[in-house]
Amino acid sequence: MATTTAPTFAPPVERKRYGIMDRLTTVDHKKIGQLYLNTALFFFLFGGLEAVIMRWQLMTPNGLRVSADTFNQLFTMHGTTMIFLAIMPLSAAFFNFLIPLQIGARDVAFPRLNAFSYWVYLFGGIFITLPIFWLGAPDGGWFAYQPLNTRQFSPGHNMDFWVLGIQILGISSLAAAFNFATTIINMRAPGMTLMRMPMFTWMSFVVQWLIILAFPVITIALFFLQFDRFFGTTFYSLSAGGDPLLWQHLFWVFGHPEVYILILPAFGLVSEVLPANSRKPLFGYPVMVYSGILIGFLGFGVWAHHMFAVGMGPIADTVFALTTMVIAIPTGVKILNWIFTMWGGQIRFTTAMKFAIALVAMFTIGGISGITHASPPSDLQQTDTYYIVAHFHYVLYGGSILGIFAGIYHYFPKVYGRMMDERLGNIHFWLNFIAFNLTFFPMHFAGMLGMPRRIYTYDSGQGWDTFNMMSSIGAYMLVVSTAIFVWNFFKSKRSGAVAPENPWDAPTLEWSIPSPPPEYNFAQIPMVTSRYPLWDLTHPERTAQIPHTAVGHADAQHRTGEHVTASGLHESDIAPMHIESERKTAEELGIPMPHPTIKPLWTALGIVVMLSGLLFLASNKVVAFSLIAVGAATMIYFIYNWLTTPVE
Amino acid sequence: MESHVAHASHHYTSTGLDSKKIAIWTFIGSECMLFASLISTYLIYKGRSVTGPWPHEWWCATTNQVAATAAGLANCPAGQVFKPILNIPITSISTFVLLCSSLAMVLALAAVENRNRPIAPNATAWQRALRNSKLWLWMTCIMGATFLGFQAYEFTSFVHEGLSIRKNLFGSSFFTLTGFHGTHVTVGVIWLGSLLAIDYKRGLGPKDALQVDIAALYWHFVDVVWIAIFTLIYLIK
Amino acid sequence: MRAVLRVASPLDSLSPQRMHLRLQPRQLAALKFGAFALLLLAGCSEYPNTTFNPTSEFNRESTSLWNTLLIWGTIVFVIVEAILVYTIWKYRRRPGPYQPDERMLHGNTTLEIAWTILPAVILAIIAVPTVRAIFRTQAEAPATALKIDVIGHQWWWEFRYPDYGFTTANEVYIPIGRPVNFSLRTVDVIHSSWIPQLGGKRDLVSNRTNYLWFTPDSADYTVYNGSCNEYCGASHANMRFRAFTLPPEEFERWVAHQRQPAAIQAPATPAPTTPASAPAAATAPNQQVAPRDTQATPALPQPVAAAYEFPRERVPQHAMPNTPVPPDLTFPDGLVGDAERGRQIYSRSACIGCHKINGNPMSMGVTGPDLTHVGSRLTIGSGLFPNDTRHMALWIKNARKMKPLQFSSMPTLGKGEYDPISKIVINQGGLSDQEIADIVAYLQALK
Amino acid sequence: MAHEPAEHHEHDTAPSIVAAEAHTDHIEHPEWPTYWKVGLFLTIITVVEVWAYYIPSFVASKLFVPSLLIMSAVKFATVVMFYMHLRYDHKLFRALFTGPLLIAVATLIGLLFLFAKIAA
Ligand code: HEA
Ligand code: HEA
Ligand code: CUA
Ligand SMILES: [Cu+2]
Repeated sequence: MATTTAPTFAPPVERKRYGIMDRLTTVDHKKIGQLYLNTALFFFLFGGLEAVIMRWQLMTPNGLRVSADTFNQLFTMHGTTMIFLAIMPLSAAFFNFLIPLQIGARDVAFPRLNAFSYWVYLFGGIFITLPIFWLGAPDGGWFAYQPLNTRQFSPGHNMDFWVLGIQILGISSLAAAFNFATTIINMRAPGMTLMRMPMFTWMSFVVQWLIILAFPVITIALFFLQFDRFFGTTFYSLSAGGDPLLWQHLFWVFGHPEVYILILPAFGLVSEVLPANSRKPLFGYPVMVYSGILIGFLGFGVWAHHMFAVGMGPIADTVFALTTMVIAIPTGVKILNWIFTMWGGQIRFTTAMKFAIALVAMFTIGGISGITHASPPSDLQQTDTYYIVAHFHYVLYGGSILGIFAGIYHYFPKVYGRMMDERLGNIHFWLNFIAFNLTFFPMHFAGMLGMPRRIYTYDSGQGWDTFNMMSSIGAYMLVVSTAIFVWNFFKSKRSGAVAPENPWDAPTLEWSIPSPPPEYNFAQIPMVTSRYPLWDLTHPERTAQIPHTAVGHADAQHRTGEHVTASGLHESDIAPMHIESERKTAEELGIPMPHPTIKPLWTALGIVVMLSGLLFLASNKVVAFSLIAVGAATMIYFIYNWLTTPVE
Repeated sequence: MESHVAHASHHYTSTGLDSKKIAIWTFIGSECMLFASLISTYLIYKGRSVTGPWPHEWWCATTNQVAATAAGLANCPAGQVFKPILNIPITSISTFVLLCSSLAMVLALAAVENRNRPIAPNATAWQRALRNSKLWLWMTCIMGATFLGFQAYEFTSFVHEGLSIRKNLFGSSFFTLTGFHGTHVTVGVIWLGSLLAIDYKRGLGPKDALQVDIAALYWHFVDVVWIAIFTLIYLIK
Repeated sequence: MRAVLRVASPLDSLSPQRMHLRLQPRQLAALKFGAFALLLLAGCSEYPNTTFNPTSEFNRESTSLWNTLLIWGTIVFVIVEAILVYTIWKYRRRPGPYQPDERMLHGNTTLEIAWTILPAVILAIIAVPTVRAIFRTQAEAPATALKIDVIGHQWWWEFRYPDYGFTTANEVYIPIGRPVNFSLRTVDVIHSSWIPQLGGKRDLVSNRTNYLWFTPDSADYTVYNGSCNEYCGASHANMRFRAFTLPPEEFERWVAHQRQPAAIQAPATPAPTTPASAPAAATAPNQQVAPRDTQATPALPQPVAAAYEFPRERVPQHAMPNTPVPPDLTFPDGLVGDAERGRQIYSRSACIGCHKINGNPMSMGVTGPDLTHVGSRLTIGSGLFPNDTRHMALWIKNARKMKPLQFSSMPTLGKGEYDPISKIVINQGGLSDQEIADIVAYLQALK
Repeated sequence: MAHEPAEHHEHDTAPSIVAAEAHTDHIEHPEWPTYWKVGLFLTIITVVEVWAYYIPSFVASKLFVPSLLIMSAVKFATVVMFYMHLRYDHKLFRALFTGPLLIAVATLIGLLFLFAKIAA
């Protein structure tokens, strides 16, 4: 049904396969995006599997299916995997694929740095995940409170993997963030003013800043822990008078912005899906932009709401309670603006649309439960219980994951040139929707009826049995629905209906070029004259009320002046807003493309090898130092090569 | 980050600015948070160590007494008295050196930017010197290295005075903070060194100004961080 | 016998309400909450750890806040979802021409301002009681408050009564109607104590001391379950405790008894694993205090109190643990131990290195739970197993297989048993089953 | 792009940075005459700071800490404005630096409050 409304443009082109070497050396943001997507989906399944094993253990009271030790590794790795290896990279997949297309660029600002980010992520992900296979995985919880994770109380290697792993993943996120922030500021097509950027690009822009400002803090907190564990410093040491709250504050200064890093990209995707399928512009675009910025900004002032039970005193509690509550306002604005985007439109219930609507409905629940523990005295009854687990799964799964599913169904045609199977999609959605609520809604009750989180076992007769049984059954259903999605994904990739440029009749630039886009994206960079350039061509009546300016032309004229030509952009490179159907190669069009290179991969590998040397510091100095030396040498050598060879 | 080979404004950009310069500024923004975390940690742990030595106070190892002056520890057995760790005169000098290196750095940049401007035949030696990018890059590197030398001296003498990174909270947070800054300076020196190499190889001209500018921004930032550290950690008791 | 009579007497089986009449007038307000509690009693037995049944002024604060939040949350939820559902229903795709609603096409300032203001108003409404409750719940504790030091250990709880100078483990007794002021510390990692029906959580933060106080004015004469809520390592899930709330004069009797040094009681009928099965007579009759070593304990009140044991019929089902014992662990039934022999064996074996028994000069350890009156306790292993001869024997023999532990905690003591942590079979210093039986007899006798 | 109703003109370019002039790569930076004055200024402040440190009475006084903070803030700002050219460069760079700096300082102050390093 999806293709029905879509005016089919060019005859579909078979998307060309590319080989392993091509994958290893690519600097094309679209291919890197796909790498991110596949890797992150794998890790999502992995994290989900860990979750399901937990649910299997908790299905009945006094369960004996997994040991305490295993369970502690499971929830630690489940949380870590889902947050750092699944959702963030899934968002990164969309940053990579969409941002350049949405702003009318031919690539990101630093293509090779982009590849580097991916490889660091991949190796970091493998590094932190491997130990679960010999049950030596991190076991300190995803926020690794101190002093529990100092050598004194966690002598094994488990948390070493966590400290180093998160450190590595931080490098990846930061490198990517500098890259995308620069790209969005600097690579926009003529006339693509900030207030014309698609909402996904906007939310991504905010997220890049959250990463740029939040990750350094966790980096430092991790360095302290790293130094404590490996070099015997005293930051979190009990005997030296270290203060466990230092870690908690540093972690949550990062941690809360982090949760908005997880949700805002999903918000962005939904803001793309809803207008396209309601055939209406996004309701109150400027407010959506400002509320996004506001959420990000306020996100830096609420961190201690994770610490209401540590005894910060009434004043701090009050301050953080109030700042936390304030965030409900911009978020609420978003929710209602989404609803009113659909109001008066003509809604087409594609699978993507269903997921988007589900996000609006489900995130609201999670948000409201969030408000209930924004109130410290009430939170004292909720913190560290399953009520919290319910809250954050409603925002993380009901928010981030549903939004990302919406994004995948919506953009699959653009990425792979084929439509996803809507029938299977429909089944996936409904099963997932029911299972999700069956899994996580009972957790509200379990929590308010006194069930602590992070317990591998609980006694019978505590009034929790029924709720846990429900959650577990729900989790099993989630496996089924997710499996259906996986099946759909691969099936459609292979044999889905061939996709036109713009199957959803959407308004933004990425839909004005073939699916999948050619390596250079835009043969001619379009001059943007409004927020919905494509609807200006296909449905003028929808955008009539929206400001249009000649800035596109003016700006382009200005650029095609002597200065720009000198800087390699010719008149022929810019053209009024248009639809590109035929695909030529970059050579035919004479568009310079960045050379593929393996250097970023080796650099990333060097870094990971170097850090993994620390693991042997205690046991075997020789191995330790040789690993560090080899890693460092590799890294330095390839960075040097990298910096001394031109991009194109 | 990206290639240093000059194709600065090769790409069409929406701001007309070069992406590398924007990137370095976002990076510097990030560094603000990095050093904010380090400095807050130092200040939070200030005065919370369970044993000495202390930054500004005298400490008696046997009685674990702390006093503002040596006189305060009159009853402390000889050899057990630890004097205040921080050495203001030395650090003041190294601070001054780092400040001067920033001056040298801007002059280096100016020299690169003006490389192609003809020098008046009657120009004084000083005016000619001002146009010599190598000279100023050298100056910057040397002063940076000098600063590092001072820091190396500082660290070793502190260790001799009984403050190691494992000794107490002060030791851990102090060495980590100043160590991070020192690492930044080291990276800066290497970076400037590579520019110097290019300058010798093919001479840095206006088309390289941007690269030098970026290195300079990094260098100055490391300098301003030290300005904050010097006041907050060394001077304020 | 007096003790037994009193325990059985109707006076004490009174519902909390009656007792309120003996409380200060300010407590009268609590009456209706007591009634509320009664109404919920059924619910309570079904949901023993519910947070919806406040039994202290502290919890009434948080519960009333919760109610406010729940009401407003529900209102918001209903409104938002209603608009959402209506919208997607009304504007679902229908055949026929489509012309977008002009007024709603790309935004509507008045509406957007409206739904910026409304949430702000709602938030203001919930912010006011929030702030008030924050300051109320963190006010100074009254001087009259009963002081209890809570000390967290991986993975058990130590409770000290500084006013009375004695220590218990994993079982805290609280007089109904009197403010209790907990000061919370930990000797290792962070823990968090929580008795859902009595008060909110407060973390036990390393290198810090936290405070939490409340008045269980409408608590029942019963046992509540408590738990550790901050992840603290392998046995975080097994770090449970019990809170006994009892009428003040009963509390005084318990205190008087706890202050006395341990004395071997006439062997009691083995503590039943199921409540209400044993008669209250479980407490030993005509118990005499050994006049020797009243050493550390402060002067005793007159008259010397009889051994006190919490009335079994008041121990609810949910307070009795059902943790399964690993099937491979065995202890020969019918092996009768001798308390006196047990005392000697205990006093010369590893036990004394960690445990303290007031009245046994050999047993001065401090790293493990205080065992002075261990015989009178309801559970062992930090609320994990019922305190009966069988479980205690199994525990002494194979603690490390009954609960995930660590090097520094309760070792495997059974001779020839495999220790899963040190990964060796215990021979030297290992105890035979008979020796264990004797020790159990001794400990069980320490009422 | 058919319609360009005049009334909408430039309606939405609020925080647009496209309007920026393109030739920013060649903006004029100051020269030696400015730079040596700045250097001198910085040196003087540093001298004053250290000097203040050695006056016990002043160190004891309430003014000590604030005055030192102000002095170093001035130094900080001077370097950033003149040596890092924020005074002359594109306004975008100013935003890119001051935004994060403010958040960083706010976080630092917040943490010091939370650890009772500043009287709350
Ligand atoms: C996607 C991630 C995400 C998001 C978006 C949020 C959003 C919010 N979170 Fe959540 N949170 C987490 C992820 C997230 N959280 C995680 C992972 C944890 C646990 C970490 C751990 O301990 O492991 C956590 C924990 C957590 C805590 C600590 C609980 C505890 O441990 O004791 C608190 C306390 O204040 C909190 C509050 C909030 C609030 C107020 C919001 C707000 O942003 C929500 C705002 C949205 C709405 C309110 C709904 C829409 C608004 C309207 C319809 C307008 C009208 C509404 C009102 C007037 C109420 N969260
Ligand atoms: C975005 C983040 C995210 C997501 C999506 C999820 C998804 C799920 N989570 Fe959770 N969770 C967290 C983030 C997330 N979680 C975090 C941060 C914590 C805190 C950790 C901590 O305390 O440290 C946590 C903790 C947590 C707990 C509490 C553990 C404890 O405190 O003891 C539980 C318990 O039930 C749970 C369950 C689940 C379940 C059932 C899912 C399900 O939705 C999973 C659904 C996914 C799948 C079912 C995929 C698997 C499918 C297959 C394997 C099919 C394979 C088929 C093919 C390969 C063809 N999670
Ligand atoms: Cu103690 Cu969890
Ligand atoms: Cu939060």
